[in-house]
Amino acid sequence: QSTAYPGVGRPATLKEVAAWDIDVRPDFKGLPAGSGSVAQGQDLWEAKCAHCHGVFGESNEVFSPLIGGTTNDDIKTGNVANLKRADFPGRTTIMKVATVSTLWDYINRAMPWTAPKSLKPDEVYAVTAYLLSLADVVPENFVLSDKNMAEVQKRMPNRNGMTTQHAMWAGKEFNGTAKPDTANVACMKDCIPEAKVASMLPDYARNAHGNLADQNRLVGQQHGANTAVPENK
Amino acid sequence: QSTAYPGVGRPATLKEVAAWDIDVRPDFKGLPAGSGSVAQGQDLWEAKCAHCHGVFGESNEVFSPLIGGTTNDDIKTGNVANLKRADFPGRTTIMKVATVSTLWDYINRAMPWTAPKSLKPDEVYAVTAYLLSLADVVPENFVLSDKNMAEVQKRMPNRNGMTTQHAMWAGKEFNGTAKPDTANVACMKDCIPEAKVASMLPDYARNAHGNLADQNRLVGQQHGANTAVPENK
Amino acid sequence: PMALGQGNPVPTEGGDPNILNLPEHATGLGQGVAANNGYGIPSKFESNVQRRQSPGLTQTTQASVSFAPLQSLFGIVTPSGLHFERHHQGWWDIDPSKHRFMINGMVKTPKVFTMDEIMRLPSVSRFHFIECGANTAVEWGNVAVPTVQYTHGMVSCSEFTGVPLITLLEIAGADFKNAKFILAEGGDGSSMTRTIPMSLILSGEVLVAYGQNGEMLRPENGYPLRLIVPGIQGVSWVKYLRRIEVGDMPYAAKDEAVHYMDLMPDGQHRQYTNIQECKSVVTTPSGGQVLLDKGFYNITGLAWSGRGKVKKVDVSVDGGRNWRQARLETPVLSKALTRFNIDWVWDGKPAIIQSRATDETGFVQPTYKHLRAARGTRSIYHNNAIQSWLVQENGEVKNVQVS
Amino acid sequence: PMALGQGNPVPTEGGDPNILNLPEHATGLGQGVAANNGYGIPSKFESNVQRRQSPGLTQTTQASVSFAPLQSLFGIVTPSGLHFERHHQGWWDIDPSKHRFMINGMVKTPKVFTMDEIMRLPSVSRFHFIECGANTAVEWGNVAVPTVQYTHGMVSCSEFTGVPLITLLEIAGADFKNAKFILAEGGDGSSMTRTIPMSLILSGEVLVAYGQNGEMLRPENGYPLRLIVPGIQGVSWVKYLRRIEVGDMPYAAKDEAVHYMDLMPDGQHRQYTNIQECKSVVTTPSGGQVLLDKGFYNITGLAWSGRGKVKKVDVSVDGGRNWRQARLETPVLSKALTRFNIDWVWDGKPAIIQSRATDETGFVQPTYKHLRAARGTRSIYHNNAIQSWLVQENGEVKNVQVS
Ligand code: HEC
Ligand code: HEC
Ligand SMILES: [Ca+2]
Ligand SMILES: [Ca+2]
Ligand SMILES: [Ca+2]
Ligand SMILES: [Ca+2]
Ligand SMILES: [Ca+2]
Ligand SMILES: [Ca+2]
Ligand SMILES: [Co+2]
Ligand SMILES: [Co+2]
Repeated sequence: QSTAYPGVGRPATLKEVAAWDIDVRPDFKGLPAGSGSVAQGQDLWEAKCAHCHGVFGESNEVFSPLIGGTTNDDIKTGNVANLKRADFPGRTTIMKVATVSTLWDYINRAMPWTAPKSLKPDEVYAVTAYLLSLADVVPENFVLSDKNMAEVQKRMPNRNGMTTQHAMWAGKEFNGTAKPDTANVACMKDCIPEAKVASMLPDYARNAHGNLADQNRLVGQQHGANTAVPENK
Repeated sequence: QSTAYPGVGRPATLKEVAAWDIDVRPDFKGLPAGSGSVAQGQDLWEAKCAHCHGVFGESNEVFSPLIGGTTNDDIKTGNVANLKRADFPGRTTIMKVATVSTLWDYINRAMPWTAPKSLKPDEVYAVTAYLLSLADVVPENFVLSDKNMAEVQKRMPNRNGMTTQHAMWAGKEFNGTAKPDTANVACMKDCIPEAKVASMLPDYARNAHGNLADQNRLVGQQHGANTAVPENK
Repeated sequence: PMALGQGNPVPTEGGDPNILNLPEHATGLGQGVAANNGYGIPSKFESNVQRRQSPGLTQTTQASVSFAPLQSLFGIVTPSGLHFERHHQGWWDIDPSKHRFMINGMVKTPKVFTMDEIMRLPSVSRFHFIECGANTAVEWGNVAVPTVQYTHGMVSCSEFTGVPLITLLEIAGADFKNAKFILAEGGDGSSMTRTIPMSLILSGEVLVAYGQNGEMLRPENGYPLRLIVPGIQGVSWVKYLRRIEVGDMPYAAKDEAVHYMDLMPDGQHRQYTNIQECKSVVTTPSGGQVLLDKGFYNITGLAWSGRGKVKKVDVSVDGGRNWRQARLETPVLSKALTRFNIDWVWDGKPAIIQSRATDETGFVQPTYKHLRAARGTRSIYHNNAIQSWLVQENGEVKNVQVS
Repeated sequence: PMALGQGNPVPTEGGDPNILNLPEHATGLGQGVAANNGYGIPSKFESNVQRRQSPGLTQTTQASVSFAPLQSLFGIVTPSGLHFERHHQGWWDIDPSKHRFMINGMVKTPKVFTMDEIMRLPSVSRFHFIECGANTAVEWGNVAVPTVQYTHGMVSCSEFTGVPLITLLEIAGADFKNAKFILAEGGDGSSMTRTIPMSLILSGEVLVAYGQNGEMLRPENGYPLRLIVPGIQGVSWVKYLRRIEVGDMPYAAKDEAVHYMDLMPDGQHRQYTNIQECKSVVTTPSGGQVLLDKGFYNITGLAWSGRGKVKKVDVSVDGGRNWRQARLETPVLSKALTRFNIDWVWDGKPAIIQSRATDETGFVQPTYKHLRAARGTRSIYHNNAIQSWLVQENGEVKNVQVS
């Protein structure tokens, strides 16, 4: 413990740490005692959450859907099958999240969006239980608590869906690989045959981002294209 | 002439160069033909200049005085004697300027302050003549013109007052010296006897620059001193 | 039609009226010093240079993004007023005299600091880029947006001033032997949390910063305190930083267990992907601009790498067939934007402009082909592919992808 | 009385209310992106950080100065809104599409350029300081002002982007053999003119710039075009640049033949003094501040040299008797500000803080004794003496000069 900086900082009190140390880890360190039922959760959800997320967590009006896209088979395998399908439209929260602690922690710290940190622990258990029940992770008569979170974790649909075997973590903590997964070379001459345009915006989208003439400086080596009028080809 | 940048820039026309190339050098290159008398200058001065600079160029209400502090002896020697006196209060324009072209050029490009470039060449000759007459550089019946500027230059009170023998010009054009005129050394230990405070602001000036508490950020390793109240010593 | 001719021809009266007729500003008295309460603002003629939302991208403005106008920026410093924004629960202007910073977890003594106290500690000032992990996300599959503001505008670069986090951890007596991760937590509604590897902190690079481009952080960027994690995606640069917890396992916070993970074709997500790999983009000419004329142009752009310094940038004007090495502006700094420039004489024919950066580890920025071969098209994050701009015969520049 | 004790003691309720009672920003929804027309501004809590006039220094606001608040700045970049100002006939916001730039004099073909055209040329981006030749002028004889804002606030540092002037002179076919000087001329009312040595231009360092800190120059700093003359006093950095004339003798313009000359004790003026010699100043702690407590402090400040890079900065806390070498923040760039930091534990006794910079030519910043011995006390310009700040027992810091 460094004493090189006299006069700077003071010990935090227990009360202070308790007020701010709210995180819950995947091993449930930090999870407060408490419980809440699916039914209680449904009431809370309808009062405090549904107008943004939809009654079944299906709405994408203010954010992407929370629930949908998982099956009972996923709950068995721990891998959400739809994540393999390139044609599956959208990815819900429950399709992606591997750790139930994440849901609890996040709802506890950040939801409802306009009144974060207003829920009591029992209420967080309850809405979490309700959300999980919508995805059939827990039955409709379930009471979620600190005691059974570890059991619920074992039913998370995408619990086996994560890998840390990649080169994109700046440290060795996960024993990932060090070698990047792309390996372009800095070729300088005749590197490819003629380049062909494979994708560009259709004409009808010309003005979809507003008039680009107004999104460029008045002077410069190039000016902005006037996209309010059709292109002069 | 570089042709490496096709499409960039075009030749300036004679008219364009004439419109902007207004500078007058110490060798009078750039000086347009024309003339103006001290009397004409006095009228112009009183109409367009005096309310800022004073009737005799003596005012320091909007700027430092233009005229004053030179003698007939200075006109002979070309060195303004008062510049040697540490106790002489203030330095006027005429005490400092060595080159009459400077006055003509500057009045022509920048005065009157609120309507720069509004004077015709003859008018610039006239007010310059008037200013010079105030300092007895020219007599009161003088008519200044492009023909006699070189003669007037020979009477400028501080015409010999300049030196380029220093190390503070970033080039060799003036054959100045390369060696700086101060030569501190980076001594690290016991460099001087005890340091004594030789100058500091008097207590009555404490709040002369406004309350310094309001001139520092609200947080920081130091805050601003509340100079609205006397110091708590 | 073809691009225009001489941009500034001589009018028939024998001269440009902008030269022959002296303007008001050459013949009048201007404004005084310290206008606008002593804090200057840009010219009124610069009002097109704004950070902007991408229409239709998000459903709210508080869980949203604004993109920096890269097409109009110079050098490597991003003006703080144009720095890209990414908020999850809106931004706040927090009273710094009431802001506190806490360290807890695997430390001898949990500690509390005021801003006054943090600003007393040994500070460092360093230039670093910050890039959102989702920058260029919409282009994984196809061209989706018209300009570099929308394709690449979630990157910015500032000079940050603050205290190395390691200094603060030392004061608290962190258990450097057993601790492997820290959790960084924000003080706003979202209380953003992110896991940071202890190895990065030990390098001294991670800062608890209050300064940005010479002044305090802007409210939108985390005033009064923000974690600076050079090379790492922006979501880890926790704003309104209120707490650091020292721990021994990752935290699986919402924005590392639901978002900011990269979906692979096999349905697995790469989790804890935090590095921003080497990337570059030409900013002018770029999509949505019009070249007014044939002739000489200065192709310019930005390059960066989360693994260190940019070593070189090559530019192609034929869609990647042939390349020339661009000039890098100095200073070239580690984990900072690097500005490149290269000459180009446009002959009026269609051209496809690309840039390709190589960093000091030897990593070469991938093509879309490389990237999709490794990761498919659905991973959302970390799209660092080579960008292509098509200069058409009519002078208009289009965002394209090439095969 | 003595300085205060612990800045943040534990209240009797067992915790800081700023921690125990969650603030509005932790429990509500904040503001959306791209507020304020897409151009962000500083926190409302930063309103004390302003550029300011020095009371009584000038008689008008348009022929005047505003000083940068160095006491509140970090790093080396000066926020453009706080950049010092020096105007002679007020500032203007000029329509860039109507601005023209002309080259004439000893050239094959006089030329006219639009802004569009200048921005097509090969550009460079570089960090440089700009210092008014009259910075610290009022302190030549005695202490005259209380804070570093007023003593040293006529220096700022930005990343400038523009075209090397030599490129433009080449386009016009300048007679590099016989030309020795150029005249730079502004387009505003004062049409500021200054003589610049051709040797500097040949070095490639002199720029015709439009960019400053990533965006266009601010109107107060010469929008849309300004001459950048690294190492040379600010008055040569002609704003609203409209014309360059190539010539073979100096022009004795008003601001080099009446002002910006250095009066020596013998009554002679040193004319054409343009270099800003090596200089430094501690910015915190500095005059007008109050140390709240004994204990650890980070002494920080700025150093610069018109002759190149800063090599080292030493700091004394005993008025120049003993010195310790400070840490220089990277990058250390030629003719740019360099930020230095050094640890200090204040024991509560009076202390006199000084900094002393040495540049790469080996030049050591002079004391007032050195400087006055060489130039007396009346030369107004180029005061680069070592600055002293007295930290009193009561924590207040005063501007002092020592013997
Ligand atoms: C006023 C609108 C609103 C209300 C009410 C609201 N939410 Fe949200 N919720 C959001 C938004 C917007 C987000 C995305 C925030 C972000 O971008 O990080 C979100 C995110 C979430 C997420 C994370 C989803 C993901 O994939 O990142 C969960 C879980 C959640 N909300 C649950 C709840 C619960 C439980 C409640 C009620 C107790 C609630 N929300 C009330 C708007 C709302
Ligand atoms: C509205 C006020 C005003 C008027 C009218 C005015 N001046 Fe000035 N003059 C100034 C100011 C202010 C300055 C200093 C400008 C600067 O800081 O560069 C100045 C500077 C000068 C200088 C240079 C002095 C020096 O030492 O730098 C001369 C010469 C001068 N004026 C002459 C004239 C003449 C001749 C006229 C009339 C044709 C005139 N002035 C009208 C305000 C005025
Ligand atoms: Ca915890
Ligand atoms: Ca159900
Ligand atoms: Ca042209
Ligand atoms: Ca001329
Ligand atoms: Ca007389
Ligand atoms: Ca203390
Ligand atoms: Co134009
Ligand atoms: Co305070």
